Amino acid sequence: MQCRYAVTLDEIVARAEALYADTELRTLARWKEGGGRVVGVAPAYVPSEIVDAAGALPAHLVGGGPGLDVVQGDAFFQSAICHLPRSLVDLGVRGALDALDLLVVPSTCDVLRNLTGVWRLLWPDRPVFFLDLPQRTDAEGVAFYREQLARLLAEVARVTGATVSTDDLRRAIGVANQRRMLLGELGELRIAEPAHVPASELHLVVRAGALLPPREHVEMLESYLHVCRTTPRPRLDVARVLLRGAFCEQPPIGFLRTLERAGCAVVDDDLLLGLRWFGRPVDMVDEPLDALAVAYVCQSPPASCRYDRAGDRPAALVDAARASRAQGVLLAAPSFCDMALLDRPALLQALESAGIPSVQLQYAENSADFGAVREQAGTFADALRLWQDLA
Amino acid sequence: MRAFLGVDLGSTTTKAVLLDEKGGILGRGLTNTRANFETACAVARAEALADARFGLLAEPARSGARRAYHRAERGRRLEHLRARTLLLADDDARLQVAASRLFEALAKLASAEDGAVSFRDAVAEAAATAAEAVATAAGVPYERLMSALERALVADEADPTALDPDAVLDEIGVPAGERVPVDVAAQSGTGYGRHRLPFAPGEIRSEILCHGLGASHAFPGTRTVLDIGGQDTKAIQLDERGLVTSFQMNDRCAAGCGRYLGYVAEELGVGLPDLAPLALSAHCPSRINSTCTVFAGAEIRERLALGERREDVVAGLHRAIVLRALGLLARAGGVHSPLTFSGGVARNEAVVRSLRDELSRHYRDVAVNVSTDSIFNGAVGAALFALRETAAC
Amino acid sequence: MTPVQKDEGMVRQKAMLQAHAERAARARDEGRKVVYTFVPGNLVELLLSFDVEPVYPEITALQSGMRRASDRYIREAERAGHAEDVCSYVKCDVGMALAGDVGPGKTVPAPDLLLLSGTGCATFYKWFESLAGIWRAPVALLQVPYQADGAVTDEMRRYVVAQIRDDVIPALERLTGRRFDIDRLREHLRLSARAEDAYSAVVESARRRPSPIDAYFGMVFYVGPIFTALRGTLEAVEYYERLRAEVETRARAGLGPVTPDGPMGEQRFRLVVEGPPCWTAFRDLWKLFSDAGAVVVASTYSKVGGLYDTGFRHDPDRPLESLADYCLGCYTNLSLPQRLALVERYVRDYEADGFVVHSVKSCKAFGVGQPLLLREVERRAGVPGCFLESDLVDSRYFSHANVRNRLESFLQAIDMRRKA
Amino acid sequence: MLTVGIDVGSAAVKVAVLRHAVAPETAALEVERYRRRPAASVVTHALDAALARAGARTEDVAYIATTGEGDLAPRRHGHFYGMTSHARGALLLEPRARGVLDCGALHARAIRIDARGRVLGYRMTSQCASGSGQFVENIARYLGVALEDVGRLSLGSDSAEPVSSICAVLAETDVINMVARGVPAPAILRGIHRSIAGRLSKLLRLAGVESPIVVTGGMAADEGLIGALRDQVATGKLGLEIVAPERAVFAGALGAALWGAHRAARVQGDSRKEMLHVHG
Ligand SMILES: Nc1ncnc2c1ncn2[C@@H]1O[C@H](COP(=O)(O)OP(=O)(O)O)[C@@H](O)[C@H]1O
Ligand SMILES: Nc1ncnc2c1ncn2[C@@H]1O[C@H](COP(=O)(O)OP(=O)(O)O)[C@@H](O)[C@H]1O
Ligand code: SF4
Ligand code: SF4
Ligand code: SF4
Repeated sequence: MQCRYAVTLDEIVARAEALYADTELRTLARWKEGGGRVVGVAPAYVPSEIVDAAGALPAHLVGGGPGLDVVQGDAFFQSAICHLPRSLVDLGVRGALDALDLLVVPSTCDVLRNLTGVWRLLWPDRPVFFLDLPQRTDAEGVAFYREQLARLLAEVARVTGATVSTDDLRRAIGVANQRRMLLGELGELRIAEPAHVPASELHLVVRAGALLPPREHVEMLESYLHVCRTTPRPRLDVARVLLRGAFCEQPPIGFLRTLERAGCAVVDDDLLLGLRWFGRPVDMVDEPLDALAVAYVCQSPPASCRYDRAGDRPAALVDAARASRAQGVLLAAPSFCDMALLDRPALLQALESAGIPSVQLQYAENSADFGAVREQAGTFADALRLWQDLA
Repeated sequence: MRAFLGVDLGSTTTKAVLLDEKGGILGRGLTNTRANFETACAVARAEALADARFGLLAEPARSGARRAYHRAERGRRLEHLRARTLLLADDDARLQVAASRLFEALAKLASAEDGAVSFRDAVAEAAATAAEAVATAAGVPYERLMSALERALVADEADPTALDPDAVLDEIGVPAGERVPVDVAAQSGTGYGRHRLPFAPGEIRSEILCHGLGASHAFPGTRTVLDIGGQDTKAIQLDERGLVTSFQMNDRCAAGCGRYLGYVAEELGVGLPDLAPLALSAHCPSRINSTCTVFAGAEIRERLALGERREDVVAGLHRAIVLRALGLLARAGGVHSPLTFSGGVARNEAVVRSLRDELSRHYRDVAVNVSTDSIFNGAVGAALFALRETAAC
Repeated sequence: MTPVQKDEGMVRQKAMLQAHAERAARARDEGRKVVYTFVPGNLVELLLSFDVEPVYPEITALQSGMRRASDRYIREAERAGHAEDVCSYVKCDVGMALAGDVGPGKTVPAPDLLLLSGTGCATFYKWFESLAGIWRAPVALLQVPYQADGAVTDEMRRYVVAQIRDDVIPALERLTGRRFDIDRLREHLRLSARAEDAYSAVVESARRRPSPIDAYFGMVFYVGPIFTALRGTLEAVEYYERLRAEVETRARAGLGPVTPDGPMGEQRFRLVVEGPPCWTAFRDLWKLFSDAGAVVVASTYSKVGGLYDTGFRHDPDRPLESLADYCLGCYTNLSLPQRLALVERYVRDYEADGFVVHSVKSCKAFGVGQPLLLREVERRAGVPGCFLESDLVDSRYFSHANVRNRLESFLQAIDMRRKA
Repeated sequence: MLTVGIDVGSAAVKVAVLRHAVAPETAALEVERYRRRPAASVVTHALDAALARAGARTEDVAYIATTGEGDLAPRRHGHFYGMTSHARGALLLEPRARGVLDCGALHARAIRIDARGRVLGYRMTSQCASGSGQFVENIARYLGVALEDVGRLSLGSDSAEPVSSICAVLAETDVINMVARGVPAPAILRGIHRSIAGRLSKLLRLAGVESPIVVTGGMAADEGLIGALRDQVATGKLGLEIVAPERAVFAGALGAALWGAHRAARVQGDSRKEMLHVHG
């Protein structure tokens, strides 16, 4: 497979780190100056294929990261909530989001729901679309969501001035499926050989997709997969862990590097879940919006921001841990994130009865002091590795 | 001369101010609130009265009297402190030797002109450098000498006796005819401990209003007030008439307030006023965002151990204080020019500089007003209330 | 602490809710079913038509708060793995179940059905996931779409009506073994409308000077029946019609509300309040307001269970549609611009001197964006604002000195503006 | 075989030298507070002093293990994390231990362990300093009481002055006002111990720690705190047994030395790993 894109590992990682460091989102301004259209997408899941089909750049707003000194953003929110809305509004106040022709906010939680109101009060002239994702898993849920996808498509067409055909939608779904397939393969390689796909490096390359056109990100992932398969890396004496709870506000890269330095190799995670969301490709045969609607209602992962009527989210976590041969589970969630944190008792109970050790961490996207994380992750890795010898 | 008294009983320091009928400051008094509230109020009030009496004299008597009063007061308190420390150390001869040698080193304090820092902080700072050597020379554990001094300081702070200004004026020979009596026509109290002041309920005013009034008096046209005190921070918005429209307070967690700077100074073994020059000499401040006051010492030790330069760490700590204050200002509705920066921490030049830098980055051209009387801002506001009340009725 | 003083309306309301609670506790022994549901999106008329006993986990949690039992239950939930940062209502309710204080022989019965009406709060879904895990009871799901664009569309109403018809009603039929009787539902809706008329008159009485009621602390007692299990009953109609008369006589006599510490004196400040109260320090908080002569003339929390003062009434001629409109119209389901317009109207219509946001740490549904709401009201309605912070039922986050300090400064600032 | 454990704390460094014959016995224990000197030099000084007291040279030591801020040690073979070391050290000091309460200068950690010292679960204080040793140190210094006397004075007091605020700094202001009101120092200390013990017992319950519980870290030497903790958890249905062993402050260093021995024994087979010189 000939890679047309940057071939060496260092070039890929350097490109990804440059995009990670672009806290003021200059990439979006440059894309706009080049005549392109931009639609901002808030976490966790939005069918960004619709934006890609209209030829616009789906910019995944995953928050400010450690480089952003948020001051104005704190003015609109009380202190006891996660950091993501503060950095998004701070970016807005600084003009870093002027490039957006539209902002799409999914019904992930009450914080993002109210963010649409804050956005409207601060910037009445900038369109924002609230996507009320269905909590039902039946025909009525599909129908309600299908009507919203049609309205979203119309709104995206309006702000971009593009006419979107069924073929455009299918092509976009095809590219998204490719990305899902590549991320799946990288996931399997990491399970087989954790040293070949370090989680912090993989996170950087996946996060680059937040600001890249999907096609370009797919090429980057192809090259990265190829390089990971062919670059020998020393095997480390590490504990294999599964990370769960970081589907929305992302931990800073320093958090993930601290886990690795403390001896934890992350073999499976839900970081940037929204960029892939479905485990299997979205159907390409029937009408695209129908396909997206059915896929969401029937194939969505057991994420914390979706109502789990059947109550099988805990069992799914145990299965995922076993499938990735993880020795332990790291429940890491943003501080004050009701969605992720309220699942903890049920998840802990399931892990305990399955005999899988677990540890609970909290983070904020701008935290820079990882002393406590190092101690907890280090003790967890010690507990797994030292007792491996004695078992 | 009719004067109006304002007392701001802060959590860290108690400030007293006497204003004349036109609102000009006649006299100032500053002491640590560590003494109990009634004593703190009495000592600050006495100091302000003496300062006002001397202020009304013509030069050279005015500065001569102030210097003499200050030296006499310091000498008196040092002597009492020395006696108390020796009394507390009477069970151990070597500790007695160490204590008396320590007070020889502290003697220079009597003539020092550091009016900005209270007596307790001046003694603590001088002892921090001298005590180690004196203790080891006398073969006594450093901690035991310091604890004897601390216990003596606690007793000293509870002693309300103040020097009689007339005794000082007699001593430097100012004829009775030239002395102008000062009588307090009305008084008003505010601050953290205002409900425990020996004042009538009608004479008690909220901190927010006093700081608002004091700021717009010192700098007419002030629209935003930032007050960083010993353990709380206030952000106040004023309208064009100087009336309070909204405010935000951060009084649940003392992180990033004056006491934090106190811990930093203690950890580095320097005095509070020395922090600013150290921070200003840095060229790349470290990135610090946990400003828990109690952890300040540990944070510094960790950063220094990692090889960061002292001035960069201290500069980083100052910037962390400003970022925390900016967050509060943003929650209070942002910053509207001109901003008046008040409270004890406003005396720290490095915090003022860092505040100006950060404001220019986040808000366009904001004028920042800081006065040497910034720590008295609350007390001035309270005195203005007393002045307006008497003028009104 | 002197014994709590109450006016007649509060005393009668307590007796009504007490009787209902006892009936619910006896339900299992008497062969009746218990259904858990939420105050926002409360389909009580439908439940009455099936003769089931509604129980509200939010009410259970706030009552534990007022009885100072919530801290123990919260620690019990935290022992099971709940984080300190999450909503204290959920921890209090779940903790109570874990502590074994819910179910047979206890004052709060276990549920036979969980009617999850997801109205205006995503945490509700998490709450019911926990309860489903504890009780293994069947769930009826009603997802109420959010009025992000500030309006109810046909698409939204159709979705809610379809779920009532195809999920909630069949679940109630399976639960009770009875057929859905639309005429009984219409009868209850008719009674609801009458109670809502009388209730709205009581709400409007706060326009008077002095206000005969406190629209926040006092209103918490008056909304008991209409927010919970009694709306749609004749008992509720009689309650509110008598309450209207009592309030009318008090207004004519120029009397203010009765606070736990006695009738209120001079009303020096008329305030509008946004946000839920702090239940663990409810009496202290009210005393801080009333001692300073501050009466609340309008509040948004008293609209959580339904917005009647904008003219909405349950309509027997459009049973399912009007139930859907009721859910879609609850306060926390409104967009922030709608909430701002409502508060602005309250400040104007009730001639308020100031606006207080009581921001509770737990609640993201209310809380996110409140500081912006405060400043917009200050700017548009031209009254000073005050931002108080505490929590619903976790007493660790209520600091009396802190709240008093801020409230005192705020009220003195209003005084200063009046004199200028 | 000789192994060394270096516990680089935030207030003091603790060093333990163990001689492993039939059972591990302690050859030397050294503790030194930094008190404003650069930590790295104090660590080196303490290590040399411990080796001298054990009559050994660096080359004789099979494994030097660090814990805490291990990077500051001049040389080491490996590192073990805080809770792993304190758990193993606690088991050495009290073989029946099922729980460990590590109370250091800046943190408090309630750790659940199994019979062999494996960490099963834990709960830590958040970054807030209100229950830490540093807090007690500040209060003691302000009251003019030496740290060693804090425990005795507190136990001796028949009354305890309640401390209201959660924040350590605001609590200090409370203490200042107590002194101003003439409340005796022992009553203040007992009040502080009671408030810290309250927080520690909540931590123990949250972590589901079982009895007996070994208190490790410097605070174990504070019999006032231990007394207050026993009042809270030893009585009633909870009935947890609190053990405060003599050498509790060395638990981290002892644990690291023991784990060092375990690693050294495992490494004995292949060639000995060369000494990791941490820094210059
Ligand atoms: N000369 C100085 N340089 C730097 N900081 C100072 C100076 N003087 C006082 N401070 C700081 O000001 C704080 C006290 O300010 P103040 O406004 O009196 O507090 P409060 O009003 O809460 O008592 C002290 O904690 C100290 O850190
Ligand atoms: N004799 C003592 N009495 C009371 N407290 C003590 C005593 N010795 C040490 N401490 C407390 O123990 C703390 C230091 O414990 P340590 O385990 O060394 O912490 P770390 O490992 O984090 O440096 C100090 O903050 C002090 O409060
Ligand atoms: S991090 Fe959690 S609370 Fe914050 S926006 Fe995302 S889902 Fe909502
Ligand atoms: S977040 Fe607010 S509305 Fe939702 S359950 Fe908690 S208190 Fe109730
Ligand atoms: S973080 Fe530090 S300053 Fe803030 S409340 Fe806690 S102890 Fe106090």
